[in-house]
Amino acid sequence: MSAAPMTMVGGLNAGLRASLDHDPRVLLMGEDIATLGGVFRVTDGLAKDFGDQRVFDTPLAESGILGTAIGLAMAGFRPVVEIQFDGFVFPAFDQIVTQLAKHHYRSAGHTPLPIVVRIPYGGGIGAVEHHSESPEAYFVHTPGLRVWTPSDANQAYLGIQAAIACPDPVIFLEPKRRYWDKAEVALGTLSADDAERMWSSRTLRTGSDITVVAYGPMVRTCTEAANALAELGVKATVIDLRSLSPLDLDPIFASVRQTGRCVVVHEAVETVGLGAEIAARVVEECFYSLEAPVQRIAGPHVPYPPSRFERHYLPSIDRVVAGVVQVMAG
Amino acid sequence: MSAAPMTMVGGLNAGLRASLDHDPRVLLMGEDIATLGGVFRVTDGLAKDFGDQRVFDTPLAESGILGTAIGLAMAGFRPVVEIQFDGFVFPAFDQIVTQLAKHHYRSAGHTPLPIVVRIPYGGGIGAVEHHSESPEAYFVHTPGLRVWTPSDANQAYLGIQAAIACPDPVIFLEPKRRYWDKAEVALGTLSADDAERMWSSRTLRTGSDITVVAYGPMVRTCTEAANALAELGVKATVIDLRSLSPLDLDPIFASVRQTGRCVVVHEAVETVGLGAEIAARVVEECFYSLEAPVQRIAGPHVPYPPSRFERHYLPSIDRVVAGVVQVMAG
Amino acid sequence: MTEGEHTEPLHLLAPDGSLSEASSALPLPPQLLEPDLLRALFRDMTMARRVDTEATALQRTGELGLWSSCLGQEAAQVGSAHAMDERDFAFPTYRESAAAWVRGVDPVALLGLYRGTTHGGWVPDEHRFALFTIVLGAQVLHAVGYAMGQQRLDSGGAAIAYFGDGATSEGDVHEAMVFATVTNAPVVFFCQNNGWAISEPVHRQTTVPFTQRAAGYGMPTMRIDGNDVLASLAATQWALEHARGGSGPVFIEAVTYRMGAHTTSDDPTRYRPPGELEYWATQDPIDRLRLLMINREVAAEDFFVEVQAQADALGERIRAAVRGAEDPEAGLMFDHVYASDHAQVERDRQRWSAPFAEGGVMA
Amino acid sequence: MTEGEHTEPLHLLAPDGSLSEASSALPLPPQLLEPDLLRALFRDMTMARRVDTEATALQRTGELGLWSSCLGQEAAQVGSAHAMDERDFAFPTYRESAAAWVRGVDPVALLGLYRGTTHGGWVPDEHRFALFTIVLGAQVLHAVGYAMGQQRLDSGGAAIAYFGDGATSEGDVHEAMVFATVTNAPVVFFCQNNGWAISEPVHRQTTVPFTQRAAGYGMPTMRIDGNDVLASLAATQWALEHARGGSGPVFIEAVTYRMGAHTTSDDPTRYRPPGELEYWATQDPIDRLRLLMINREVAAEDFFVEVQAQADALGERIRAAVRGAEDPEAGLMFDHVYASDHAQVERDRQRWSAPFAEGGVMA
Ligand SMILES: Cc1ncc(C[n+]2csc(CCOP(=O)(O)OP(=O)(O)O)c2C)c(N)n1
Ligand SMILES: Cc1ncc(C[n+]2csc(CCOP(=O)(O)OP(=O)(O)O)c2C)c(N)n1
Ligand SMILES: [Mg+2]
Ligand SMILES: [Mg+2]
Repeated sequence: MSAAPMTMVGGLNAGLRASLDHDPRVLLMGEDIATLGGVFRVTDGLAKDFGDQRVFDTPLAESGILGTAIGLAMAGFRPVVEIQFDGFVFPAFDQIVTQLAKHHYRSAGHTPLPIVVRIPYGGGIGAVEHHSESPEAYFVHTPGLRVWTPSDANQAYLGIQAAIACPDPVIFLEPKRRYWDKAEVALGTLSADDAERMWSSRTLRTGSDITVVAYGPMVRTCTEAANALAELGVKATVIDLRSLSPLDLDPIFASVRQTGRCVVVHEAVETVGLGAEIAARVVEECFYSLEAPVQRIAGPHVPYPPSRFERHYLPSIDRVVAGVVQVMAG
Repeated sequence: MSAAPMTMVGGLNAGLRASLDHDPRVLLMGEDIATLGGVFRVTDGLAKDFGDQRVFDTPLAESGILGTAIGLAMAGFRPVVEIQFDGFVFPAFDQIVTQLAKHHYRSAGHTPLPIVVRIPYGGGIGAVEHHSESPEAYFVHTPGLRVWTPSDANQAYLGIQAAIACPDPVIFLEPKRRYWDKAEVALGTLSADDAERMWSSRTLRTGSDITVVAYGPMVRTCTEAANALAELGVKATVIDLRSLSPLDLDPIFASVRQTGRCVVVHEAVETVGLGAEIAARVVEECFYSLEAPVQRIAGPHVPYPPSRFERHYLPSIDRVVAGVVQVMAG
Repeated sequence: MTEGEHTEPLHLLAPDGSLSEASSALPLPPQLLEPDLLRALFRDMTMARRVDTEATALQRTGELGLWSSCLGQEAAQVGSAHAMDERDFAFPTYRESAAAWVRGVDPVALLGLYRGTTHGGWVPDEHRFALFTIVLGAQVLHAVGYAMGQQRLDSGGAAIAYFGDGATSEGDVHEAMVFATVTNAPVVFFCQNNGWAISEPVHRQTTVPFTQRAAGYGMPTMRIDGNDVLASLAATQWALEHARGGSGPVFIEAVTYRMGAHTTSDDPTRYRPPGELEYWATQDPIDRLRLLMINREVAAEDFFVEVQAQADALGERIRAAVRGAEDPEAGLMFDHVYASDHAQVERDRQRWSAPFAEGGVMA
Repeated sequence: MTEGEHTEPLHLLAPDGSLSEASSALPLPPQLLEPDLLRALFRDMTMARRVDTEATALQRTGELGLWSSCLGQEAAQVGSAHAMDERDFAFPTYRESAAAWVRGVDPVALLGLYRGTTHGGWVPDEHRFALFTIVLGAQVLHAVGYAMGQQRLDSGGAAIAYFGDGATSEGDVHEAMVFATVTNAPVVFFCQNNGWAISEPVHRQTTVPFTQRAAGYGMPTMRIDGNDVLASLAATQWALEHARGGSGPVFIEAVTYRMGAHTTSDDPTRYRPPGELEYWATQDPIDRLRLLMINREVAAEDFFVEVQAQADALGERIRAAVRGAEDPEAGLMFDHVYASDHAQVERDRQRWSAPFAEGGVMA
């Protein structure tokens, strides 16, 4: 087990490489992933090293990508599919929701579909329309799918391997604005137990005043907000969900029972977003411990706006700090 | 203004006819809606009376239906599209989410898309797979769409006209298990004010013990549950949301401030369902009035099961009663 | 066999039971006239029709929620399914009950889907026959993906995708042809053009034969008489060999007719033009094979009596099994949502137990 | 003009500035050689190229987030857009900046999209030019729907849908061709085959010319040299007339080349084979028109100097306007989500005011 500083792109590349090495059934497919190595270079060099039968470019047809991946899985492969950007997953939505999510159930367990759908998601990089969406709620609402998202390079390295090892379909959301952030990555083989552990939430820091729940791109924002809050004398627990389906909420309930306060932070639209589910569950489980209503800090009811607006649209450190301060006053 | 007893199918047919009569820009399009009158006969006779340029059958391609409807709206028409069943809206999901929902925003208000997407939805009729889905959360989570659902024939008659009159795209969800229920329908012209009022929630009965929130097919279930509860001495307020986007929650907050208790009932999967949003909002607004956590009575985290399971899957009168009794004890 | 369109569908066996002249577009391999094969084809079509009749009757008495009949399409399905070998895999729609019969799927298992006890009913790998797919066109992509997998496994196997005339309009069918031609995948597109998509006639989906559209992707196509079991078998055999041999995909349009309603919920009298049903009744796939067999003295009365008895026995077995079937236990609803444990499912399984195990009054 | 495929794209104007023999497949209407028209085409191509150069430079200095260059595709776009009359309406992708120029869209407004101040930038109805569409293929269906609307309005107008070679694989493009042929809608499918879809060469989308695929739907097709502005104009004029006259859709494949990167974020050195760019540099659309104009003495040096000055002035204006552009006010983000009031939007507008109006540190 060696450690190396890597970007999240590097961590994902190393994780994909490890999975390709370890399991000959693993295939990578998508638009521009082979020769180009992906528009974010996550698959850089993999076509060269594993050949064009295992890492290949597809026609520009997202439903086709998902549909043929399902057929490949039926033939015994483990396809890892790249959707180039969050906004382009919708042409594949039917295959994901009516086919991928349901097939294990329909076949009474006889035909699992171990497919990973990698999607760079979220805003903050100054991109044009359809390149900054946070579609996680659509997938978490859909039984039969698992949903996972890393918050740093090491999580990405481990998580992608856990997702590929999983017998269920996994929507793997990559927070593109963290692609170039560096972290120490603990290289080495992922044991089955390690993989299993990736499906739980992770407490990043413990503080007695409030529980801050985040995932993906917002984990760093919330950690930095927690630093700022500490200077204001507010001690925050910060929890990284990692797995969005299933949700591992027990650690959150345990924390809220102590802090009595909770905020949930995400980029996606607040209305029927993941924050709603978490708020509802926290209230169901911790009602008598709560000292203030659970607050959501999330996107407004607006399509993702042109990029010059995104610093207003996205939950910033300031907005998390202000939201927490408000809950502390409640 | 005359009143007539009608089924919901009849109410919808009459409402569509009124809109076709009233506005020459209104078009009806979809699979099997013309010659056949729709698989549920909602459009029966309309092609004959309004001609095949205004009421027409399309090729079997849902993305094509939505995409061409958008083009027709750009040319000044007001297309009312039928998706044959809830489970077949997903091939059109991209056109709905990335095009229909966003175009008014993108065009800075210059090109509204007054399109109504009619979808028979929900379970309870013993149908095969993909014919019993409740996809409302996907649409309510999507800014730019309005979402509306009737609970009886009269609501359907009025609501479809309000939806067609609305300058925004409306996802119009028709609770197919209530299609054959009869009610008095108040025939006559819908004024602009009447239409506006259809976007608010509706309190069906007032009781001081608990606030029951429902919509679409669950309204009747909850009304009957309220009758049963009355016999048990529990007085329930029952509110029919009607509009799912925007949500008109003020009457719910006002009620909960009095009752101190709330349950939300829907067929759709509980995880990140509409109930989560309503629970979260009720807690945000009524925290200090709540005597028990808000409870959701909804679908389990399971794909809609084969029909022989549906009486276990769907919220029944018994389950609503039991859920309320449990909250009353909380 | 040549690429391109043919206005008259190719056939080998005419409605009067006569064989047509051999042609280069669709040759008649002599093995197709082996008595054993002809008898098997006749038996399978007859049994499939009996399943169909029985299922329709069971739906009428409320034992099934729905049935989608393949009446009239037996030749297209039985012929094509007979062309498969043990390496091939079929991807059906919801109407391939005759193909399912050939693939050894127990009709009782299949009817579970229509009774509402299961969304599946058989183990796809055991029969090399995927589950029925209701969402139009979705399975065509699965077939292409499966075929791409066979290239990688070097198995020599091919996939066959069934779909209707209506489904051809769906984007998925297009994307499937794009993927198949670009990857040269071993897949046979088998389109049963039965004239109708519920109430919509074929000209709502295309103004030209579907084979013309498919040829536009650069693959060989064949337009055959779908009520001719020999044409269906010969064309599919040729296509599967073409695909298995590494020469890429083939598109077959089997021109046939849906003699029944779209499903038991449908009322075709609302849209079917007069005379159409009567015309197609003269094209019956089973009748013409019977005539051929009698002409060629491949079978005599005792054979037909025996097959009839087998069909009756099958009908009896289906009726008894379906009528006697108990509803599945409520708890099974929570099984197999995931291949591994999922906290939300397990939580709901607990919450649903006890008080609601019996289900409730639904209102 | 005839239906079907042509391996060599049809052309009227060769790279050396000579005119080709008239042909029945693509005749050269004499009006196309009117000096005013040639000058207008030259001016528009030159101006469009200048917009392109300027935008690329502005992206390099951080004024734009992104730019998708149409360098090399000016003839395809300017020729086709010139064929439109006041009843027609165009539906572009994200690369039709030269067509936008012809339609009178101010380049400064267009660059707002790439700067990140708007998702639109112009009023579609004013220019009869829809907003740019990034989701591949989506706008092709809008064009068909718009054309179906013209049938109902009896306006005599047609729609023209622009899309790339890569986009043809998307299901939406197929569904658009199905709807168009079945409804006989007045729409022209204008596919700019520029050789690449980001890093994927055309053979990842098809094994045959796109015109063959389109002909499969039963519509007339033309495969033209997309770097020949006269071919583009002549073909599109013919196609629009065909469509407006009630004869249904037409498909044009303009074979051209993307001389620049896919966008400013792309690095084509990773995938472009050696020699390709050099070959296409010899096919430049502006150069060949200049040669024709000189040969035919339609313009002399002073004309070219004048156009150059106009282009420079345009460049200057764009640079100044884009550099000086202020960021839009935060509150505008909440406008126009709906055409009528929506409680959730209004609630958020309130919640976002005051403390966060200035935006925050994003981490
Ligand atoms: C995506 C989708 N849209 C609509 C339907 C509803 N539907 C079921 S069958 C059918 C007609 C299909 O016609 P065709 O493909 O010709 O097959 P056939 O039923 O004639 O065998 C329709 C519209 C569906 N199942 N899936
Ligand atoms: C549905 C969808 N999938 C993927 C993308 C990402 N993407 C943007 S442009 C592009 C290549 C398009 O190629 P082509 O259609 O040939 O047009 P060109 O860029 O060459 O003009 C891709 C894959 C997208 N915009 N939309
Ligand atoms: Mg059919
Ligand atoms: Mg291209």
